Amino acid sequence: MSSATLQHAAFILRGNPITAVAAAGSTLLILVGLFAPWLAPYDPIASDVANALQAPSAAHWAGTDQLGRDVFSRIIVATQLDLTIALSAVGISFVLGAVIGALCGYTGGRLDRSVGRFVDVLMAFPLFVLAMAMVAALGNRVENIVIATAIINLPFYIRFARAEVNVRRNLGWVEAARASGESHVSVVLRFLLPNVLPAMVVQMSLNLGWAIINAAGLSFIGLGVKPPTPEWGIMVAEGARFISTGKWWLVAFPGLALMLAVLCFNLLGDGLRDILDPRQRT
Amino acid sequence: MTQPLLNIENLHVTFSTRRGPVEAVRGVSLSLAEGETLGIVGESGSGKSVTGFAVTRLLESAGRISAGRITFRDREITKMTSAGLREMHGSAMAMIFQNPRGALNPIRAIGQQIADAIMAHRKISADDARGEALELLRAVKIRDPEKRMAAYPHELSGGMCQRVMIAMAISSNPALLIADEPTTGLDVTTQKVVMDLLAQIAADRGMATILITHDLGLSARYCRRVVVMEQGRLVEEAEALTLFHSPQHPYTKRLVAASPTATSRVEDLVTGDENLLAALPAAPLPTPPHGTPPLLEVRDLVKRFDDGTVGLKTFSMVLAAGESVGLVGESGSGKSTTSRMICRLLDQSEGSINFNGESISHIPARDFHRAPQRKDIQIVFQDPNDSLNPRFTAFDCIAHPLMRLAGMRNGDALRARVRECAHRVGLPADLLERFPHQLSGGQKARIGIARAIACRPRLLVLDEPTAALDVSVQAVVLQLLDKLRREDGLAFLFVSHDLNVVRMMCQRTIVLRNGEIVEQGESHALFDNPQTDYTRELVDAVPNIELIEAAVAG
Amino acid sequence: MKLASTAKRAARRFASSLPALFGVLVFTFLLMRVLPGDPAVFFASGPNAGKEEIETIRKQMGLDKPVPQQLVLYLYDVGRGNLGRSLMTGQNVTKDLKERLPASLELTFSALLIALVSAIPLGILAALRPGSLIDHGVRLFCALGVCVPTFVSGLLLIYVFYYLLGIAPDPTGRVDIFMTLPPSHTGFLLIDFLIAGDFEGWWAAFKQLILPACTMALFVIAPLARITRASMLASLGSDFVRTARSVGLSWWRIVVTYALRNAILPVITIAGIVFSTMLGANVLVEKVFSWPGVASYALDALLSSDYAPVQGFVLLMAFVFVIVNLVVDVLYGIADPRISIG
Amino acid sequence: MRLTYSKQMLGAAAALAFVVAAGPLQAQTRAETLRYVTGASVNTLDPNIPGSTREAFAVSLSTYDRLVSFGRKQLNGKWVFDLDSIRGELAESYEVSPDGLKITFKLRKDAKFQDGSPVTAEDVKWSLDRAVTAKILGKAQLLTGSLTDASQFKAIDPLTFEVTLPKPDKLALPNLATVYPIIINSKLAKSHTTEEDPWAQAWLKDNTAGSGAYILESFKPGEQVMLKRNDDWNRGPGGKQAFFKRLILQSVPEPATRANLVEKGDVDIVIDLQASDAQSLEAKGKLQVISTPQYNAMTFISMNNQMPPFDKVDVRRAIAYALPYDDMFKAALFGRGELLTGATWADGKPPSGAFPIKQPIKLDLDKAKAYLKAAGFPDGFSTTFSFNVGQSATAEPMAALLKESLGKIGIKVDIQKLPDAQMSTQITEKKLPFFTEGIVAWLPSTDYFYRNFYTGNQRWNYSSIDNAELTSIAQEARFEADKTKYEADGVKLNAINFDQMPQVPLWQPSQDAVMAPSIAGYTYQFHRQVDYRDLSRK
Repeated sequence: MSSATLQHAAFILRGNPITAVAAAGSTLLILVGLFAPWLAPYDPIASDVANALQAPSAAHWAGTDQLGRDVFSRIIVATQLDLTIALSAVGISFVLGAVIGALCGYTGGRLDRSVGRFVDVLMAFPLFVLAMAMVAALGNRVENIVIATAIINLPFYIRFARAEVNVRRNLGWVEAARASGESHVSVVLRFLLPNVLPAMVVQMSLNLGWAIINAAGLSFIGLGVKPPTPEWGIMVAEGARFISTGKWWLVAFPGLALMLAVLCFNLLGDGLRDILDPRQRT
Repeated sequence: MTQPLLNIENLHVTFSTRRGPVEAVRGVSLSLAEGETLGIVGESGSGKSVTGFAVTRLLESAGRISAGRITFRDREITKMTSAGLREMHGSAMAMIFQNPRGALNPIRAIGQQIADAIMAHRKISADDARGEALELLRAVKIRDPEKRMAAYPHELSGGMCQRVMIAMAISSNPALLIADEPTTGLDVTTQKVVMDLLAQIAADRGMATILITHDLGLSARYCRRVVVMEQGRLVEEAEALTLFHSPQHPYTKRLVAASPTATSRVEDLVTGDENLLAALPAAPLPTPPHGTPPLLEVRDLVKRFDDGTVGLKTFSMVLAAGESVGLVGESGSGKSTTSRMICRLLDQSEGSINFNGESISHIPARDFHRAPQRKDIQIVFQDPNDSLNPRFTAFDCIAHPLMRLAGMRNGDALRARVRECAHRVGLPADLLERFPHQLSGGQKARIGIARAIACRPRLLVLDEPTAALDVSVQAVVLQLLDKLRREDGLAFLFVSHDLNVVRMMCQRTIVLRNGEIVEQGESHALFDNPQTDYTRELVDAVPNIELIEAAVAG
Repeated sequence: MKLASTAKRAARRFASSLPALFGVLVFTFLLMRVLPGDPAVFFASGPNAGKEEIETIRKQMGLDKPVPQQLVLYLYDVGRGNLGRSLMTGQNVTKDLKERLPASLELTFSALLIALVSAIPLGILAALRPGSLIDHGVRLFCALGVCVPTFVSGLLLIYVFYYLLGIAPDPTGRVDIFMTLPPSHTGFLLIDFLIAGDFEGWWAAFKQLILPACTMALFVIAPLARITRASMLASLGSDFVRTARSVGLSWWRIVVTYALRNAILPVITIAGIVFSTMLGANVLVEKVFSWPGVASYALDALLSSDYAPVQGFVLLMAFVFVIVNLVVDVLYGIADPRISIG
Repeated sequence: MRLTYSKQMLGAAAALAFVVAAGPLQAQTRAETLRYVTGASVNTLDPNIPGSTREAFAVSLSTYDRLVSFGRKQLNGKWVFDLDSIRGELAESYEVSPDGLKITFKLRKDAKFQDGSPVTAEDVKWSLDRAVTAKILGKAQLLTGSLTDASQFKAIDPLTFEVTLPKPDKLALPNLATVYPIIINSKLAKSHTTEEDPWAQAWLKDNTAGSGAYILESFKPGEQVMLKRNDDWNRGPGGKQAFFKRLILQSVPEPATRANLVEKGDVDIVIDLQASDAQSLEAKGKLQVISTPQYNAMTFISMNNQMPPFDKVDVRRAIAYALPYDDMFKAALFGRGELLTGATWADGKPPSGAFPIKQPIKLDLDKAKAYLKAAGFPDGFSTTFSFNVGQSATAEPMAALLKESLGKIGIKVDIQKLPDAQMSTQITEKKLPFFTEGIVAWLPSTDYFYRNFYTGNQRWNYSSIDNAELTSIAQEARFEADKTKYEADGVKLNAINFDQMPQVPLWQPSQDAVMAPSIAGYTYQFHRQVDYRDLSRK
């Protein structure tokens, strides 16, 4: 990041308080995720059936669940897992998609066509059902949720990177790099990719929220992470069963956490896009 | 003629940017009589286009008129409401823009667009409007106007689009036409046709015209009076010929000197102390010892693309060490394709390229980065904005080939070498840490050249190296290039569409058209006495001051 | 001539998507075989099912043959339009899907319509005043829409509008159970009721549809509004809009005829993508609202390792995806004269 | 919604100068209609088709008749089916020969199929032949009552039908009252047979050919079924027809929505609610909640007795003493049901020969540790505990508590949530070491439970226990006619079971039937579904 970019970012943030708040929120989330075990007031998996389903109180800020576990602590600790799932899923598709897409966009030809076919096949799938099927086939472990989420995201990253590289492949500085003795591969990896990354980071940030929602959806149909691990989606899905019985805190608080996280990532992505979009630069 | 058609008094235009307000026009005063033609000439950033947009109140949202008064006939434009402006646009004054294709709605038939413009000012039926649109297409000399009515912009050439734009602009008979760089980006032959048409229509209909351009020659040819702008100020105003023969303001003097004409010499482009070539002896034409092979020998080069189109039908040439050869042609002639194949950035379909007696055409472009000849053949790219990696500093850009091709490692030696290169191209050392977007166009062009000469190549391919630069910057860069050539004995393959530049810079010239060589020969002879119609047409289309003088005198 | 070229392009596009369909078919088939559940065992889990019964089902499903042979048989069947039999409903999958697809389509179309009707004006408003309060408001609204999982928003809508307020009808399918169904022409209840001239029925079906459609729409307003805003901004800042202003066209004509018509092109593309994504992704909405659509059908089948319906569903979705892309292409071809050249 | 709608209509009608026609008429129709929602759906009209759901069974009970049916009795003030009282349905009377080898049925003279043709012994013969011959579910069930071959069935005359048994079997007659041996209109069915399908399985899946209390109106597999009353049917208690003129059965997968529907009065009766919803609806007191412990069912935690470390009996015992039964019961079922632990057996002997029986086990970590030490695992071990997705609502909290509690004696548990099909596959392949499941016996006698769930290398022997003594006693008890001896066998079986602890019984969950206050006649049935013929509106 050059100082001019930072300056531009500062300019955008000033004119865009929402993005600033979102950036702060995202940072806070990541901090909470990192220090969750120390922040949680109670053991998130210690049961206390005698105190099950207590409404929020001074002792339990977000009430207790069916097993008397402290909902607030579970939400805090869940941050870690949810962020891990979202970040690693998006990270995998980001890295793979960027490399594959960039190579295709640069070389064109047979590689591009065959990858294009593969992407077509993936895109033609009903994606959520594909994710479900993969988790069901591989078993509902965190790794598999991550893999499934990553795979259904992959086509978008490939296409995105491909398009971004494609418009740049004939620019002067790319040819100049070739004339300066770079091979095609290193032109793609060392020259084109770094230039495409900022735009893809925006995509990533928007995608993080989606990945969290997707994992929550999988939890809802019973293909989420294993109990008793706290995870927002599962907590919301379980809490949803108690809506009609008036135990609102079970769905409200984890739902709020999930919403805020997704909201932060989305708004941040939106804001980042503004910062990076050359059209918005004056 | 008691009252001028347009009067601008002390106009100031301010843009708000993230670095605060920037004044683009600072106190311009002008007036224009009915039916008069006025040229506004200036380089980028001079405020000439902003002045034009301020007159029509079509400034983009970040810009506003911060002071001054513009009156059109007796109405004060600066105080008009948006309804008043709408009524005035098209009927009282109209604009013609750069990039005609982009200026037309891509998904609306052109006849319909003209009819829209007509109906915006008169209550007539759609059929009548279309009838008038058809007449207008005839007036701008579009062939088959009935058929073209339903055409979309993408189906027309750039020149055609500009004619449609002219038709739209004159559809409600405005008293003033403002043409903002109307022919920039068009081929030189098209440029002439469009400008002739515009001049004729304006004369026939008694419309006053303001021609905003960076091209002194163009303004001289089509305008009686010319004003010169620099950094938002109007520095000189005079009759066109007077301006050229006895420019008063130092800036105008520089500008006139820097504009290449048919007779200019590269040594004269820059006046005063900045002249790089003043102290340098004239270049001795290299005479290679008998029996040594030419530096570059190209035989029967052909390029066919995957989609079946032919980029180059056949091409042969010879280039001696230290020689400079120009490659001239309009867009689509195949000149860029040729230069890239010679640079080994693109594989040829057929033919051979020998460099220094050795074949390089058998090495595929994919592997050429490992070939020993890589550092001997370098290229300078057209658009300085695109030719530098946005994530590299100037230093990185220049150091990159040194590290890759000369095997230098990060260290003092590298730093010294980069500084030396920067110095040779006249780039101040304190700019080396900057990123491209923090540098001016001329500075970027210098970095591009420094990068190309860093490894001391023997052949430099110059792909329209100055096309995107202002004339005064172009002058300096051309001098720089010539100086480097003389000092290092470099050979140039100079690709350009600008005949005057090629004439100055190259001993020999090759004219390409549709992938074939039309004519080649010693530059001066070729341009003074073209052998083919095509070359003649090209030469005639260049708006040269000498020819205008001749016309005026005759 | 224009139509002919569009049709030709559509045909070519369709032909080029056939390999993708084939890929989907084979991939799904293999994926289902990787599922660790044995459908025969599952469906034999009646209170007294034994080994013999499991074998019977296995044979009935063709599971006793080696996988490659199963694949060939399956492809042969699919080629003849036979997607196999669902153990879950005991019906032919083709029949099941045919019965349920209109429900999913009707829901998705309505959701898309709601989303478009709200997203496009929002996007335009935001683009007309970039950086203003309206712009930020639209952005926040959209972001809020996508940050609530559909199953949560669905359950909340039911809780509020059905349980608490009693405005909405019970969330048990496509139409009030006491309503007489109209004769089926299109399978779309709203249309069929109209054809039958039964407005009370139409109203009942409409009320039933509105909550799930809104739930789905809420989730897709954001991408649509975002693309509308972006392309509208680009359009409004484009040279041809400046030209339009320079010849004095009216505000309305500039915004609608010039800017919006150009800006709508990318919106069409995104709407196509959104539609096919929604159709496959409304599993959760269909579940929550007991909507008898194809997605919830596939979900149930998946959880019980009932291969045929899942395979059929995925194939159908891929097919719809291809068709939607075709439609988008054709629309694009009609809306954008530049396309037909290529 | 329907109700509120009608109310609005009424209001509007009143305001508009008493236009009376529409509103009341509609309201009356609604009163004579029973609307019932379930989580799963009806997938076939013939209960014999492999893969039939319980909801499909319930429908077949109303569309078809059987020869006989169970009576009902009161258990703790609630009506439940009575295995010991069997009354005629299509049979006017039946008679068991003194040697117990022949059962003779006299058919009703007035019984007619829904197409108007009379029910004859030939139809009965064809139907029962089908049940034991065709590859359908009935076959495995009827086997448990020694009904295995078509030669056992004989039509003596049009109204007399005879069943011959190889051995006296007390489960033969009850088997004929179960879901599968429906009596089919054989003439109608035969007209839809094909070469590959001699028993018209394909046709009967989507069509009915019965004599039952309700006639099929419409059937959308996976969505809904509508039935209308068969006015000619007179085989209800006291020779009456069914009460409701119309039945509407719909599938609503979301349990919370089912609770909302019944609470709002849009639905008349629901049985498969979540425990929490049932509890809250009961607490609100607006609806009738009839909660019957499923006395023919049981939920347990099973250990694979052939797989280390659960092959050691002390490990199994350690587990049995390490589980927090009360907490699990409360968290998973909200206390709705009957715990099967926490009993005290005087002098360590089973107090009865009935099954399922309350076990004398309770949470006692010291005892658990001692057993673990005895088994050679003083520091515990690691294992995986599985349950299926469909049971998450109860199994998940239970599993979490189990994990926590076993952690205290050093057993590390990894919880695995499996989609239903995967779970059943792995159970059948005996690959799961440690899991929870539930069983139900239609004909809940002690030997039936032990034979089916604790013997042999077959799917239903969840714990894979292989105990020769238990097996032989259970087999003997099957044909034991003497009640005292049978009881003694039962006590012995219970003792072995407790000693070996192949699986830990947890509880019998309640069947919570939540219904509008106006609904009467609900009876808990062996198939754990509502028998619509029982219900009426007050």
